[in-house]
Amino acid sequence: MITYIARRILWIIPVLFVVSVITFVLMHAVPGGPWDQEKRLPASVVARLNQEYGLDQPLYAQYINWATDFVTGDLGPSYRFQDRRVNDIVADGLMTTVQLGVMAFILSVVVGIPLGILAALGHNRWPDYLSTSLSIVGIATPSFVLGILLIIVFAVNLGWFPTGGWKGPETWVLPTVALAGFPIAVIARYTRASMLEVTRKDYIRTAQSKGLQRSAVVNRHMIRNALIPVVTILGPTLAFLVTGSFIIERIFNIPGVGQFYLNSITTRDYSLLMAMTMMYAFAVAFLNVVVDVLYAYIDPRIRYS
Amino acid sequence: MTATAERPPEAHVTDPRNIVEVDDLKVHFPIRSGIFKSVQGSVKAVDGVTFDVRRGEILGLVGESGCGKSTIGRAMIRLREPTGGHVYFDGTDLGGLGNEALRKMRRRMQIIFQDPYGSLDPRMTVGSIVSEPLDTHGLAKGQAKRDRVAELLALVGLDPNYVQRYPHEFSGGQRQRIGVARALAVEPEFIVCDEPISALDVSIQAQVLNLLGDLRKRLGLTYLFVAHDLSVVKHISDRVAVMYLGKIVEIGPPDQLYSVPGHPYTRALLSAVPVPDPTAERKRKRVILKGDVPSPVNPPSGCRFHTRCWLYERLGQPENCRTDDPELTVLEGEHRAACHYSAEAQKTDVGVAHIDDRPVRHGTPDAALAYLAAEKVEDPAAIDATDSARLEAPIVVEAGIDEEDPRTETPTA
Amino acid sequence: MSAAEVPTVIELSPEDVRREQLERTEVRPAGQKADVLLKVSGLSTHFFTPDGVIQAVDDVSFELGYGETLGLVGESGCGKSVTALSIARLVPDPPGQIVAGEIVFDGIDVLKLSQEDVRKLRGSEIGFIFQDPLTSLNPTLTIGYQIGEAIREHMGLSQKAARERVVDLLSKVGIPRAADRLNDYPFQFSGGMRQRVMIAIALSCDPKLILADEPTTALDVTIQAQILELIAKLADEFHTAVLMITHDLGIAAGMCDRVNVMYAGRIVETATIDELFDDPRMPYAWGLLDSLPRIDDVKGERLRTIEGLPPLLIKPPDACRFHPRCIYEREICREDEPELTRRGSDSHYARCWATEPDGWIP
Amino acid sequence: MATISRPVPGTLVRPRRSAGLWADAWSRLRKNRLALFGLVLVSLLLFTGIFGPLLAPWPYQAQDLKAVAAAGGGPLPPGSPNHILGTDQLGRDLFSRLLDGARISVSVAFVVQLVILTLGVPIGALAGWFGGRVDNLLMRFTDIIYAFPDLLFIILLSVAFRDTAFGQAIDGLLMVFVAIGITSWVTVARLVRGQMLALKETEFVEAARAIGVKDRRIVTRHLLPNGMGPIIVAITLGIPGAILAEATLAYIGIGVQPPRASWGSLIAEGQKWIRSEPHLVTFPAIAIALALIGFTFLGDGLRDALDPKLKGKQ
Repeated sequence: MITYIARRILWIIPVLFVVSVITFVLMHAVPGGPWDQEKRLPASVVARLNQEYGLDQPLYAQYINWATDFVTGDLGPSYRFQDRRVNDIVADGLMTTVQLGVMAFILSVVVGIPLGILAALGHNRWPDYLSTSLSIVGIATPSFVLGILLIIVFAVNLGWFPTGGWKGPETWVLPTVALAGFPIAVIARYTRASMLEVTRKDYIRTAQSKGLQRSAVVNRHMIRNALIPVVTILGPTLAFLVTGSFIIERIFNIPGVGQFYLNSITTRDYSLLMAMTMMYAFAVAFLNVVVDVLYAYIDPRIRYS
Repeated sequence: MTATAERPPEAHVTDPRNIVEVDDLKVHFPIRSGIFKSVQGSVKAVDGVTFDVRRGEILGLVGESGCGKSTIGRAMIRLREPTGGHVYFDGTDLGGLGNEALRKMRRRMQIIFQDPYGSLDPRMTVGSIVSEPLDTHGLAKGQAKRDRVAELLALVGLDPNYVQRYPHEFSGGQRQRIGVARALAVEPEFIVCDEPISALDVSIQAQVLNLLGDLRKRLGLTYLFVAHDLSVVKHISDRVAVMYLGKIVEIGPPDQLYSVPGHPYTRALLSAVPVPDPTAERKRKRVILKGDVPSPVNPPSGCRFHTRCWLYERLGQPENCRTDDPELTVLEGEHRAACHYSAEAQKTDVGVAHIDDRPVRHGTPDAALAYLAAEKVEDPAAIDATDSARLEAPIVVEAGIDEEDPRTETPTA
Repeated sequence: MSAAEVPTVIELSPEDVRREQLERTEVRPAGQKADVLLKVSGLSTHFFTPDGVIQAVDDVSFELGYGETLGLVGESGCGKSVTALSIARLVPDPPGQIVAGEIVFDGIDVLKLSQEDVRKLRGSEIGFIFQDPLTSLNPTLTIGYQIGEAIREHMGLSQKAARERVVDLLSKVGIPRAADRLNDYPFQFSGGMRQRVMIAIALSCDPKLILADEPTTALDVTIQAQILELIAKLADEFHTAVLMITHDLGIAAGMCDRVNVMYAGRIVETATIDELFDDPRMPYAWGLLDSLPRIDDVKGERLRTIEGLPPLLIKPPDACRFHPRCIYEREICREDEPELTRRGSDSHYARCWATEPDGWIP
Repeated sequence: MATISRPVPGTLVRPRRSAGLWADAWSRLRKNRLALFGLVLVSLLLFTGIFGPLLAPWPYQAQDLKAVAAAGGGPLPPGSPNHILGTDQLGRDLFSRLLDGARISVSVAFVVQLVILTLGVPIGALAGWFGGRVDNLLMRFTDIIYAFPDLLFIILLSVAFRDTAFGQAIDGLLMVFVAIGITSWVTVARLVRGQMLALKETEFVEAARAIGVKDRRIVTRHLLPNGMGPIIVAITLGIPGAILAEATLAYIGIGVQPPRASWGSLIAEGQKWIRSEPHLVTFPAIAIALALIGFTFLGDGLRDALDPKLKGKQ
């Protein structure tokens, strides 16, 4: 088990390396640079800036410079916001984005899994239909649409929540719900299917043959086994929450890091873009490891092999 | 064979009476684990096995699951690559054949599988399944191919009108017949029957067993009959080999092997088989082996059976059982066993006692047989490959392979 | 019992009504009442599928005495497993439903019990051993937990006492170092050991009856011998009755006192084990016995087989269900279904026109 | 012609003649009402995507300025004369623009799945068939692609390449399609690989090898047809993701450029008018929802209909 975790964690390093190389090369391969802005700068100025930021060096040297800095924790200067370091920009928004992601994740698990379980237990009766309808709505509504709808109904019409910002619990509700809508639906559907699958297993018949109460059969025998496959989709769910949050940040005017990503691409803010990409890639890779470890924790067959 | 010409001549001299010779065959499967997925050991599925299969015989191969019997069967027709040793088919070292030569060789050796569900492609019609070997080796085309497919289906006792149907429309026994027809399509000389009846129901097992016996008589086939059921193997085989943990521990003609087994494992197996006879069941002397079969990754030292051997215990745990791996040695004639104490094993009556006083054969009572004879009702046991009248009676093949019938274009379309 | 007393979903045909009117007491000799642990009469369990009604078990009656081992023998799909599941009312519903019959277990009419009362019966009075010990054990719970579960549920023992009982059971079923293995998971055991765990679960509350559904089919012969011996030994020790469901006549011969042979949802012959083997009275039973290759066979002999396939239970054959495969059949076999009638002794009954006293095969 | 055994009396297991597994699957699908509903929605989408311009009362970019001016300068509400679903503030007919959006969504569905098929199926098949090092390499590569946050990678690709020669040679929209395809083929490659690995071990493939069937024929004749079901399901269920990704990108202004209309960009434009003219958001949102529901239901239905677990058992 420990070798397994070690292997998975070690594997993140080459993944990040390849991701960084690909992004770095892609970014530099395309025309344009950080200095191409509304007004054209004189060539001499561009040359001076390039020299100052080391952009006149060969690509591999630039990469090595960047990588050395990255490993030591220096994300470099921002090209766009010339008075700020990328570290500061990231530090400002990161916690907000993480908080949004974590809250949405908890919400999708806490709502999605019980919804799926209820649907399976009330198979082909009203709990099933209710839960299935809810998840259809969740799947069919893109997060930006859900965000807009939530703002219109609950912020504008009902006035229960503010339309945006990130200044306290009442501002957190709508963005979290908007971000969690889709994952809730996916998790609920998956849990339902998994529960129905488990219902047909031989060991459930064994549990029934022992004369256990229905609640014991459901709680101890069905749910735990049904959740094993559900854990596998938590990885993609987390990835969705991580990458999907920027659009919610945009709609709700949340000062997270997501907004910088799009900007950094269009403005060729190399160091900021690299920092953002690495952060996202690390988050996705690391969360996948966490999910796999969780998987092993739930399923003893993996834990012990 | 051109492929063999490229290789240095082999020291091995083959006996023309043998169709297959297996020489010190080993098949190991690597196990990978750890941080870098390195090879940590290997499952020694087959670990140094030597035997021959004579032309025209049925060699039964018995053993419990995981003993390597199916792996041997597959390695003998090179569906598994051996880790060591050689398989000579009609004098040719199969290991030395290139792809094309091996492909050609496949016309001469075939396999029938255990699982009647998994061994037929669910997306192909029966016609395409049976004609695939014909296409592969260019044996027949057009009408000739359709005739041949119909003939093969009739041969295994299936209605030739079923060519357009899919495997899932058939029962297990019928599917197994389709598998037999496919194997027979290339007119092979040697067939590996890998537990061909163990997935079938009792009454169907007998049908397929009879079919295999009849076909062998009629077509002069040679079988390696792999099974875990000792009674089935005894019923059909000319010689029987018993496997334990990757090794052959005893081999010989069934009369000797079943009445005076020279290996304590064979005796234990015999004593474990439930006999459909309450009197014999009550009388028999049994040994019940302790524990499970050890892992083929780290087989026990010396004799592999000594960890579970009742004779080893009875003889006071002799040291050479733990240190020396016994070779197959001749007991009498063709009967060989790999046990240091086979003489002691043969002296006991463990496991075989029930055979002695069995004069009665249960089943259809005499009155019923007399009734059948008087009424001239066909008795299923009377149908035989040697029944010439039956052999000559043609099967009337109706629509389905008729050229003029619009419903049937090429079955392989 | 009249048709009105049982929850029927299908309408009874005149033929069914006629069958209902037959006296059940004739089927079984009188005077065994006190010893009868389980009495199944006229049990019919059907599955209502989109393709039609599968009559998996149809009008099955038998009795099982205290401490007796009764065999239920037949090929796959003949309804033997469904019979066992019906006794504990474990037939999956939907699509399965017990549509008729009466099951009296230890004086209790099982089919009249509430769900809650049947639950209390299961595990405590009736234990189950299933065919595949790998899939029948929960992969994510320790075996100690899985054995202890029923004990805590039914016997109300303390955590500690329950644990002791589990260790005791595990050593009884022959698991070495039982106390150390409580926290192991099923996948850490071999097939034979898993089946021992299943037996421990079945025995955990000293049941009066164990329903063993092909308990050794998934195991190797040497392991099968271990398990069969264990079941026989423990059944004796605990004075537990066993309903042994198997397709293997050899196992029945070695384990059972009496046997019921099932075909296409019906019991076609019931006899003591010796009667069945020495003087079977039903062509299907002859065929089964004939088609077994035997260790004492003369080599090269053809086996006498039963031709054809077992029927689909969506539309079983009319009259005698075996007649399409029977080489002894006559017109009456196609027209009228024979009853289980007495042959030779009080314990031997068969369902066949040909072997009736006035039949064409004496 | 000689025979040994007589044809086995007794019936086939299935009394009715069936025309093969595809026909079986179709008959199962037909019984599934949700799947049929999905099929209807998908057909509707395909139809409007292909024949949209013929059905549209107006060209998608045409501005009915007179009508807008008459209505006071704002968007027309639904039910206006000549504009069944109303117009935007530039007087462009919403219904016609939705039809254009359908065309874009259909193209996403097709182009992306085409990329996935051409990349994912062969690569997965190769890895599964050859195993060993090829397989290892591919699997490590897919691990890396998995680690790319896909939506961001799509943005990076489509924005970064917008200004290159390649990006200008092809439509910006096509660039988005290709980018979505590049990030999503790995799922199918993994699936195909898994299918291959499983099928390679089946006895019917072993039987084919024993007969001497050539590798290429085994792949085309046995492996691919049998692996087809799950691939079709994965592709169908992958389409909603692609449509959603395109709509999301269009919403933030990447990909489709005005005056063309994607459902995502329609929502972005309509958002400004949401208080007075909510239909500018709700109609495109309903269109997206129907498309997503259609493919999801159809995919679910296909999965049930093609589920190999139901096969072989009665």
